[in-house]
Amino acid sequence: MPKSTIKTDLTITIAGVEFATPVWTASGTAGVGEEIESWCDPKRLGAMVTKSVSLQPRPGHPYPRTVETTGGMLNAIGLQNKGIEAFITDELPRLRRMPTRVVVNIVGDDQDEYVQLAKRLSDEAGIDLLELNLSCPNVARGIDQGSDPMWVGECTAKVRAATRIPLIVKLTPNTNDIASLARAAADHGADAISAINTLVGMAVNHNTFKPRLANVTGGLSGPAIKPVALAAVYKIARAVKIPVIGIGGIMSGTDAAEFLLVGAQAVQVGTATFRHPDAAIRVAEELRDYMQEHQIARVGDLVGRLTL
Amino acid sequence: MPKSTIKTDLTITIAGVEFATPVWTASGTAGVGEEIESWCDPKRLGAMVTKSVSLQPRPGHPYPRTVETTGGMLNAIGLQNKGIEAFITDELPRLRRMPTRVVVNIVGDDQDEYVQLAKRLSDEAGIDLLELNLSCPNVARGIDQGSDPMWVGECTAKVRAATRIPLIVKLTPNTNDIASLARAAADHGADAISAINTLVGMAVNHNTFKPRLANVTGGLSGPAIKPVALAAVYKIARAVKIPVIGIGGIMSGTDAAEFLLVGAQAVQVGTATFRHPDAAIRVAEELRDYMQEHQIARVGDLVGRLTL
Amino acid sequence: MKQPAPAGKLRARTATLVSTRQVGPNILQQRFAEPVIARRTQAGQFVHLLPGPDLLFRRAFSVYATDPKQGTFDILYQVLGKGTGALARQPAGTAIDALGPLGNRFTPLPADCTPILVAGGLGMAPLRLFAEELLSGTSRRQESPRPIMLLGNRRKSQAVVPFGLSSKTLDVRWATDDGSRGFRGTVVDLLSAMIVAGDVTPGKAHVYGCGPEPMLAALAVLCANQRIPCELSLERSMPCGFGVCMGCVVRGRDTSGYETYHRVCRDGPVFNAASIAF
Amino acid sequence: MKQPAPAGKLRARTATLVSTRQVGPNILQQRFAEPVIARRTQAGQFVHLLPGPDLLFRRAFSVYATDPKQGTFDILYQVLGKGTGALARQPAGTAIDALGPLGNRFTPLPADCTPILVAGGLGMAPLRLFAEELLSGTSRRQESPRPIMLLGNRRKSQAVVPFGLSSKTLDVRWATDDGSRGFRGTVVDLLSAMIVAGDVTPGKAHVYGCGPEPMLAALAVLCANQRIPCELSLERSMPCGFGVCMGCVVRGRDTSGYETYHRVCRDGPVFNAASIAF
Ligand SMILES: Cc1cc2nc3c(=O)[nH]c(=O)nc-3n(C[C@H](O)[C@H](O)[C@H](O)COP(=O)(O)OP(=O)(O)OC[C@H]3O[C@@H](n4cnc5c(N)ncnc54)[C@H](O)[C@@H]3O)c2cc1C
Ligand SMILES: Cc1cc2nc3c(=O)[nH]c(=O)nc-3n(C[C@H](O)[C@H](O)[C@H](O)COP(=O)(O)OP(=O)(O)OC[C@H]3O[C@@H](n4cnc5c(N)ncnc54)[C@H](O)[C@@H]3O)c2cc1C
Ligand SMILES: Cc1cc2nc3c(=O)[nH]c(=O)nc-3n(C[C@H](O)[C@H](O)[C@H](O)COP(=O)(O)O)c2cc1C
Ligand SMILES: Cc1cc2nc3c(=O)[nH]c(=O)nc-3n(C[C@H](O)[C@H](O)[C@H](O)COP(=O)(O)O)c2cc1C
Ligand code: FES
Ligand code: FES
Repeated sequence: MPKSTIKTDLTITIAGVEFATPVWTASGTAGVGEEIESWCDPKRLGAMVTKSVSLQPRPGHPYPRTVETTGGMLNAIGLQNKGIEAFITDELPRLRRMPTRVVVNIVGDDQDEYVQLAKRLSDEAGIDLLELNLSCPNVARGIDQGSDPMWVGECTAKVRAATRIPLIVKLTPNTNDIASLARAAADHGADAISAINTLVGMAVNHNTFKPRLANVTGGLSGPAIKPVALAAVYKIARAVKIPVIGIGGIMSGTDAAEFLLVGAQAVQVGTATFRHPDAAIRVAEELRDYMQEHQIARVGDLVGRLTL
Repeated sequence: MPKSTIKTDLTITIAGVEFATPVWTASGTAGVGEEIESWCDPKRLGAMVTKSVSLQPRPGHPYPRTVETTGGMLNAIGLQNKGIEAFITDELPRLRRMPTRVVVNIVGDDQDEYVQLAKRLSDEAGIDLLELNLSCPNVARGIDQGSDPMWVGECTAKVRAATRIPLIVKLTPNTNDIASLARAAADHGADAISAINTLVGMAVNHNTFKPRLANVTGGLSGPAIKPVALAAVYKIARAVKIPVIGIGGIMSGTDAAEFLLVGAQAVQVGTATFRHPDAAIRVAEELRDYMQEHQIARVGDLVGRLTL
Repeated sequence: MKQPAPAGKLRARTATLVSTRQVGPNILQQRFAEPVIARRTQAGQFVHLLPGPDLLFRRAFSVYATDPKQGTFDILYQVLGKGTGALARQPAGTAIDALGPLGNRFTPLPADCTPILVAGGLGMAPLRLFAEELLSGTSRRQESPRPIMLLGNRRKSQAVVPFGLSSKTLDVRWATDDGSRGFRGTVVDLLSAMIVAGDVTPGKAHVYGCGPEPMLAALAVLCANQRIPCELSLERSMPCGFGVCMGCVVRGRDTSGYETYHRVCRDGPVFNAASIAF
Repeated sequence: MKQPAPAGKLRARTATLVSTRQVGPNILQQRFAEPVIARRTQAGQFVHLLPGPDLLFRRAFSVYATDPKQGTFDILYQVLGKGTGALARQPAGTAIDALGPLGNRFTPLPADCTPILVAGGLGMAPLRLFAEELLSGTSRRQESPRPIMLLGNRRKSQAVVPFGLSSKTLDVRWATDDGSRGFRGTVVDLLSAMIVAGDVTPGKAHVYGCGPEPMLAALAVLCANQRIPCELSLERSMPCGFGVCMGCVVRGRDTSGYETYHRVCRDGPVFNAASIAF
């Protein structure tokens, strides 16, 4: 491979916000910034996406909360978080000072909660984008709402009306038609779509006859789901005009490139961070190497380049 | 492990039909009997499920049709088959002579085609069950129909009226609510449910910028999807009273046991057969060992034994 | 008991496998060369190792011994599943990706207290390092009472002798379920018997425990009843090991007494027994 | 060209790795002990090997050589990805799960015809075994014309000399894209030149080809134009290798001339060139 023959540009712009690289952390896999900051230089992250924040504190599910599966993992964390007020007091000040883009991911039990969360965060400085987690499969009713295009459209519209912060709508793959969900969000004011969240799954201990997760079912993530995620992003990118952020099983720069090729403008790295705390930075560096190898100067030039 | 302290009984009965073991082959992964017969003694198979048969011959999709992914594989075979008449002339006579149960899997473009297929097969002897593939994600519209509970109910009812052969309805996991699909089938006369078929997925060659499947998207199977399959079977078994047949990533006897524990009465082995032609028989033998180890005499005693 | 914020950036390190010694049935002691981990680790902390390229997750191991001069650290484990299986197969010289030292440490205690280290099985690993710290005076003055180490195992055959400790300076006592080595019963039974016998004075003792959870729960109850301060090192399946996944939780109480989930990897692995709800 | 129905049951066999020899840049020849495969394999057939426990699928390899007396068979491959990488790393003595021999064989030809074996790169593997069959008379009478083998490679450095064949009985000619060994151009160009030069008489020749698909397509066109009967051995990604997955297809024509998909693993890998639609 020839050494740096071209100058590569990894910056991208989504909803008018510029990002240093298209590689972000994924919600729930990099905490709220504190822990990850010791392991990777925030300047080299495209964005830091926080763990989902809810209106009220949530204790989360009992242990065990995770299982390693073939090529992936299940999690049933149960959206443990301290609630929006503690988030604003304890976490946001530090996040705001981090030299990277900050995406705050919010989750509610109903549309009204999303609206309240968005309103509350609108009063605060230093939030570059909001990401609406409409897709967490671990909480009762979460699935049904997030896989109904009508509900997704309504929720997006209401949140849109409540805040001026750009909105990403994060979609569930537990549906027969993710493109319709994306269209509903785009038609009601979303600035970008992110996909996918985890697939509903389950594991059983055949010796004890017990589920391996205290919550019985959980969300499947990691390399095992990359094919599902790629198909989802491919379909969404052909269904909407707003940017798509690809998520699911990204472990390397070439994985990220594949998401860009099928139409994503940016990607989020989740499970990989558990293996390597600086995974998102590694992925960005490998993406740069890949661009060098293929003599692609601007990362945007990869987007949607898939040849059928 | 103590040697054969108890006598194990692997027979099960579904829709009045007795099966020597609860481990069957899965549609599309064991051909139409001929090839697999040289590699495994049919007497030791619970049942032989044929590749999907359609009314008209189907050429299938161009090559490449398969990709190995992390923990799994994608396929876009495109339901290649010679059509029902050639099936009846060329394949059925040999299938009929095989000393195992024969499940003929049928696929149609619309409800009427399923009805015609079922009628045509009703004239033939030697078919123990029909399996309705309502779920193949590779053919246009296949997904939408099979993930609509109303359509599934209607189709089941019409086929039910057209034949006396017991019916298995095979469901897609590309839905937000597989339990509703199962309920629709059960309420309209299905004798059993099988699940899951493959998840929609995609793979990209990041060097050539091309999809790795000629058909662009395909179906994900193998160990990677086992958690999704287990969750589906768990939900279905709690939603319906008819037997459930578990499918998805089963590679070993303990995998099979996990499906039985969450409520399946039988299982089908798919992708594993590509690795080991006699995988279904190995799985059955390992299941027997597992029953020995846990001192479980009748395989039916494992069904639904999950402790919450 | 929060770990102090690390000075400077943390990063993954490359630990080179130096040697593998079998020290019990299916039990291995492995030594790795990695100067920073060797120098920085304090008793109770763990390393998070990537046992091979095909595994998704790392596996956590308590640091069992360190040699800051040679720049090596040791771990002690039983070959159980995929992770330990892969580690066990690596030849000397293999470079292993390691995070560490992670987590907090056992807290040094008042000088006039007798430290009682209560280990169940391989829970001995971090306590051995703590014993060494106590004896070398890092955590304790020379004139303090002699530390006691109670080692519990199912059977004598499973009992691993702590590596490189002198029983002159350390009072080591054994317990086995079947009485095949030392006291017949669990280590918690042994401690209880010692209290009854007056060998241990509750007001003048500090207990440190590590081992299977039922044993720790019993130890916590005993210490609470006897009002002996008690620190426990816990184990959880750990996808990340550095606090971001929220997978490794244990139910407990926060400082105001509210029920909450602690992260074992970052809020622990060492906890005040009173803050855990078993 | 269907493989005759196997007498008796088929089953997976355990092939023991005997030796690994590097015979070119990243190119290995591996020998396995497995008497049944060694005895039964005919030129053109392949073995389907499970390179290691972590891979989902087997990998297919043409049988390159057999020694029925010693009970061994050889394969020849380039280390490319996961499967070949895993195989390459196995030490001698490793037991490899093998299916085989699978697929059909090159068809023995009329006695008065000159067999011309046209190999692109490692496509040489099955043709080497065929050459040996031809020379040993299994497929051909002693008085028949001397077989010709054309070996094409990019560069001289990549050219692997076929193992254990004598150039006395076999007319071996080389072609390289850059002319660094033998004819400058592809093997198909070489064959074309030989026809033009009158070295090959179309009516009295039979072509057997194996190599990259563009080369085979060119060979098929040349042979069709010259009316030389031609058999080609194809390669496909093969999930199963024994005909059940329908993954390994090639577009072609059935006996009535209808377009259809052949399965390379079971209807081939050797096909009459006329039955393939490149
Ligand atoms: C802070 C911390 C320190 C640790 N220190 C040590 C140590 O010093 N020595 C040591 O041997 N292990 C230690 N462990 C446990 C270790 O990380 C591995 O989980 C354990 O060795 C099994 O790994 P495996 O990959 O071989 O098993 P897996 O393939 O993950 O599982 C194999 C079998 O082991 C069981 N298992 C999984 N995790 C554990 C566990 N934590 N304890 C018991 N059984 C388990 C599984 O249920 C399964 O049946 C520690 C864990 C933590 C969190
Ligand atoms: C009937 C038959 C006979 C064969 N005989 C031989 C043989 O004698 N010697 C030999 O070296 N190989 C042979 N192959 C190919 C072999 O089976 C493997 O596919 C190939 O060696 C790559 O395997 P891998 O696991 O190392 O690569 P993978 O990890 O599967 O892939 C690594 C890279 O190789 C590419 N690749 C995958 N398959 C092939 C292929 N068939 N040809 C070229 N590139 C590929 C992939 O696109 C990828 O870029 C044969 C295949 C068939 C079907
Ligand atoms: C442990 C864990 C916790 C997660 N928590 C959240 C969350 O709080 N909110 C959310 O939107 N997604 C959450 N996710 C989903 C991820 O953000 C991501 O969409 C998914 O894991 C797929 O990406 P991956 O395969 O790279 O992990 C979580 C995932 C994991 C593994
Ligand atoms: C190559 C291939 C072809 C398949 N063809 C069919 C088919 O024709 N009809 C059908 O109902 N299911 C088909 N399936 C789905 C399987 O029967 C099964 O539901 C799925 O693969 C999940 O099981 P597994 O993980 O054990 O493979 C096919 C699967 C594969 C891998
Ligand atoms: S292991 Fe991830 S938070 Fe502790
Ligand atoms: S590889 Fe499966 S049919 Fe040929």
